[in-house]
Amino acid sequence: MRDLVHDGDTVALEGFTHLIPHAAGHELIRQGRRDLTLVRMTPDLVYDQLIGMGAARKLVFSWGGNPGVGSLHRLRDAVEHAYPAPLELEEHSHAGMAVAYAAGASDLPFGVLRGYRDGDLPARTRVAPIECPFTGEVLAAVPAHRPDVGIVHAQQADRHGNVQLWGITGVQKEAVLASARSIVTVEEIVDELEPRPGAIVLPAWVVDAVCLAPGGAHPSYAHGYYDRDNGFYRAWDEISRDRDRFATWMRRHVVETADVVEYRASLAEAVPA
Amino acid sequence: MRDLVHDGDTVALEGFTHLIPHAAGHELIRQGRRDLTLVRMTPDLVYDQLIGMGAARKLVFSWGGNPGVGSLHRLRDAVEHAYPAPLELEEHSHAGMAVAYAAGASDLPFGVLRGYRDGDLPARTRVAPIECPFTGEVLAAVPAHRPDVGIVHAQQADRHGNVQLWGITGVQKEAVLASARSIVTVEEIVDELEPRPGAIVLPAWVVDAVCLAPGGAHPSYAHGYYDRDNGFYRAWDEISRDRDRFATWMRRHVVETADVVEYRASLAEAVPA
Amino acid sequence: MTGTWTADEIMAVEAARRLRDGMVCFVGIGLPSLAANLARRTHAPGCVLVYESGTIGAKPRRLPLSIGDGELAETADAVVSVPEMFAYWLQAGRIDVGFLGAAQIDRHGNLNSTVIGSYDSPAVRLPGGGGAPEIATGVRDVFVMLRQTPRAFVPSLDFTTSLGERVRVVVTDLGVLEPRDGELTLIATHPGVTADESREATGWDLRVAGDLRETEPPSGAELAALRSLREAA
Amino acid sequence: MTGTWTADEIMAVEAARRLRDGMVCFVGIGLPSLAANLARRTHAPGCVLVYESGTIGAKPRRLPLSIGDGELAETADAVVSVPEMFAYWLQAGRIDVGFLGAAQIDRHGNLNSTVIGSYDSPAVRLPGGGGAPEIATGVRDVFVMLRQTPRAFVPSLDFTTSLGERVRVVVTDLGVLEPRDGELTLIATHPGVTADESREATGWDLRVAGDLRETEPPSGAELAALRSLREAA
Repeated sequence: MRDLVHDGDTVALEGFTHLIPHAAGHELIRQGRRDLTLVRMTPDLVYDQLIGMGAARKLVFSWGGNPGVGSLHRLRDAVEHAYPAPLELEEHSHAGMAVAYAAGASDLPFGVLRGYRDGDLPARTRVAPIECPFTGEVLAAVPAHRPDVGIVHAQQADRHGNVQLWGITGVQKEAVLASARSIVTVEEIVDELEPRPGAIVLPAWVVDAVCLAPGGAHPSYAHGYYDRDNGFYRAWDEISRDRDRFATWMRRHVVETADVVEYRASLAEAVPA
Repeated sequence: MRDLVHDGDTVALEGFTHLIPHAAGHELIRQGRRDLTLVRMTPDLVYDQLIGMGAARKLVFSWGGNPGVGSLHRLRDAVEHAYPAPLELEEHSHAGMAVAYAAGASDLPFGVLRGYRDGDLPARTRVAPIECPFTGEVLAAVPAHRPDVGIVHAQQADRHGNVQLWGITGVQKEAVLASARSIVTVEEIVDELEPRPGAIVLPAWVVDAVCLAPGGAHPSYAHGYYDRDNGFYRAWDEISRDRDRFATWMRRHVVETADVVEYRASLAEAVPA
Repeated sequence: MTGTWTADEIMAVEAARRLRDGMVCFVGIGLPSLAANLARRTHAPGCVLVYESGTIGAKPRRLPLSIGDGELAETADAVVSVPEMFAYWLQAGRIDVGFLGAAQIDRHGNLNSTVIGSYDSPAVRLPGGGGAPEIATGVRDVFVMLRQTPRAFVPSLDFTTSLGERVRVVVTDLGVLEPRDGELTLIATHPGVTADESREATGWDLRVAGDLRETEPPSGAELAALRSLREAA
Repeated sequence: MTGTWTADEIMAVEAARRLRDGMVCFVGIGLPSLAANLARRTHAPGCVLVYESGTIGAKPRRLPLSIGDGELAETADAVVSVPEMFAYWLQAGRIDVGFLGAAQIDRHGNLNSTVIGSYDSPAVRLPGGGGAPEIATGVRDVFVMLRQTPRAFVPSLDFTTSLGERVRVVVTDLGVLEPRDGELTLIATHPGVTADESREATGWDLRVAGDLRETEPPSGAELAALRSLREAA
């Protein structure tokens, strides 16, 4: 990961509610990455942490809350008070983000949707009217997402580096294929991938690095491996609300842990305290 | 099917090399449909038969051969000699057809691809240049396919009418979703669909009719049910080469059979003869 | 068990009653999910639940806690990618009803879920539009669920995130509003709530329908189904 | 077994030799599929076969008879829809080599697979472009496999179906042509074939490379692998 992600890069960590690549986000924090442009439909806790640690210069997103709980306080602090640093926003709708990723995966410079109509969002995002040459209907064009690095978490890779993920697969295939480089963290490495209903497979030759990171989606979930840690999402509201408490938590559980195994162990220790 | 397909309709029978809806094509012939606009990436034997029987006014397609064998003689006879009737052509590339179906499934009036560049095809098809509003790159816009009726063959439906097909699934989902009405013929009706790797599922509420037609893809194949009848594809070259022999064959095996069961039985009888 | 219920409960019941069997609903988490699942367990068992995470025809046995709950994928008729969900299903007009919430609503049903204050220097940065802008224009009917306060029901939005043109009903903790002649109008109050209380909770001069009625109280069956759903979660 | 081989065999062998381990190849049925599968069984076991039917990384145990053979789906790393294949995989530039055939080729490698004669009133209606137009401009290198006759190697195409700008090699039954200074040039003849024979089989005044060489005869191992592939089919 150190070789593939550089300061200043545009990075997309995807996983729509499921398989959120938290372990990869933590590793970016441990490596002290700076000035990142972070792309993600739903920033979730993973970007709240990166933003709160000052790793981001810009956020490209469509819904920035703590699902089912409320605000992302570090994101809000950055936007409302420029703390710890100003954060530029490029804001989309989900539909616009999805089309932009699909255009990137297709190596098209733009994608088309019927959306961004009126309202105040079009003036605040990158969108342009485009006319159908056959019917004259005016639709919205959005520029393709082409991140420098796409990062996703998957259940399995095989020894050749082919990757399989299943359950809710969101926009992960598009995020990987739209990016110049890609990294996949996985729950386990198996001898052979057994085809699964609803799975997507990313062949080894479109993935630059596969890293073993069991539990690497926590507090998100990995279908067939472990459930979403709903308690952690609720607890994050309190942890992240206060700047110092956030900093202390991040130091103890992320900065001062070496990897996902130590991170998980540090959380287990913290619970009884 | 009699209620859903009318003379003059635009009809798409899809199935890319696999699950070609032959039984449905035969039923259109038995019902004496006329003036159809037939849409299909690879016309294959199913459209050779419809064209040879005079059911079609126009063909929208991208590759019109007998795969691995050679020509579609009834298609050629219609184009080269207007027999049994003139056939208007709207010719695309595979990529253009795929984008047009996807645009139709998305209810967009057009789709965009990097294609149809130079050469003589752009002058012969429905394509228009479209400029990226962000980069200035000129790409190709193709009008969406919006057939009146989309027809596919699938392995299974459940008792609620939910449909599952697996193996090579081609452009079938798009063909159904792009069409105003849809018909699915299936190998079998089961109590419950068991999720399969690589399957697509069409919920009952996007399908207008499900018809049981075991063997309904013959001479194409149904993954998990029966193999492609390669011998039939080779034999078709001879059967279809001659107008009278074709007419005799169609009468015996299609017009004078009531359904797919009788069709299959008539073929079995013919083999020893 | 009748006679006493929470604001959430009557909102969920009133929204659920508007769903018909066989309707296809684009459902967000929280109250909309509660309402839609309640409808499936009472009068509309064939109501089709679509979540933006890609699950079509989900039949959750317990109330999901996120729109990407594994339970949704396991019980769905189909799970599709997010790009496919927005293009082939929402944009293509296959969804009958979409539920939306927001921080602010105006008299035309336009919604703000983006910022309180100015966009560049907001007092409160809200989560943003998510699926709402295209849900608001892509489904046939928009149902809004929102607690009624003068801070939420405002004369002028700080930011227009989604358009109100397809809003057919706004179910609040105080009553039910529907558009009449292009303006949201109070058409029902919940039991025990007066029209004046509803007007006081609204930041604009709220129109009241001449045929104002009282919401039918949640039935015992409705409340029982609702509570068993929440307990299972 | 060396010393005698068919035109198809030497064409498949010569094409296969140009594939390197790990290359991603867009393969059509017939000779291209034979060549690519031969490469996988000889010097390039890691060659990735992509068929336009949607199968990525197919490892067929017998030679498929159609591009949609069930064997391809069963042995593939991934099976994707046809729209995805053309958008995310071909158009996105993920394919190294694409094989094309045609009815006619000109000196610039432009191909005709649409009609002989005029489009509106053709002498022979050919199958049409299929995937070829976008393969020709979407892959890095186009390999053409085509029997060399004056009817096929023409000064002027009746119809330009696909562009020749990325054609890197044309393997025929008589020899091998590569573009030199923008024109296809004979760079090798197969054993027993003279440059004059190749020129006579060409409808334009064929350039012959100064360093014209003779194709290395198919080895025993190549022929054995090729024949066992065909026998298994």
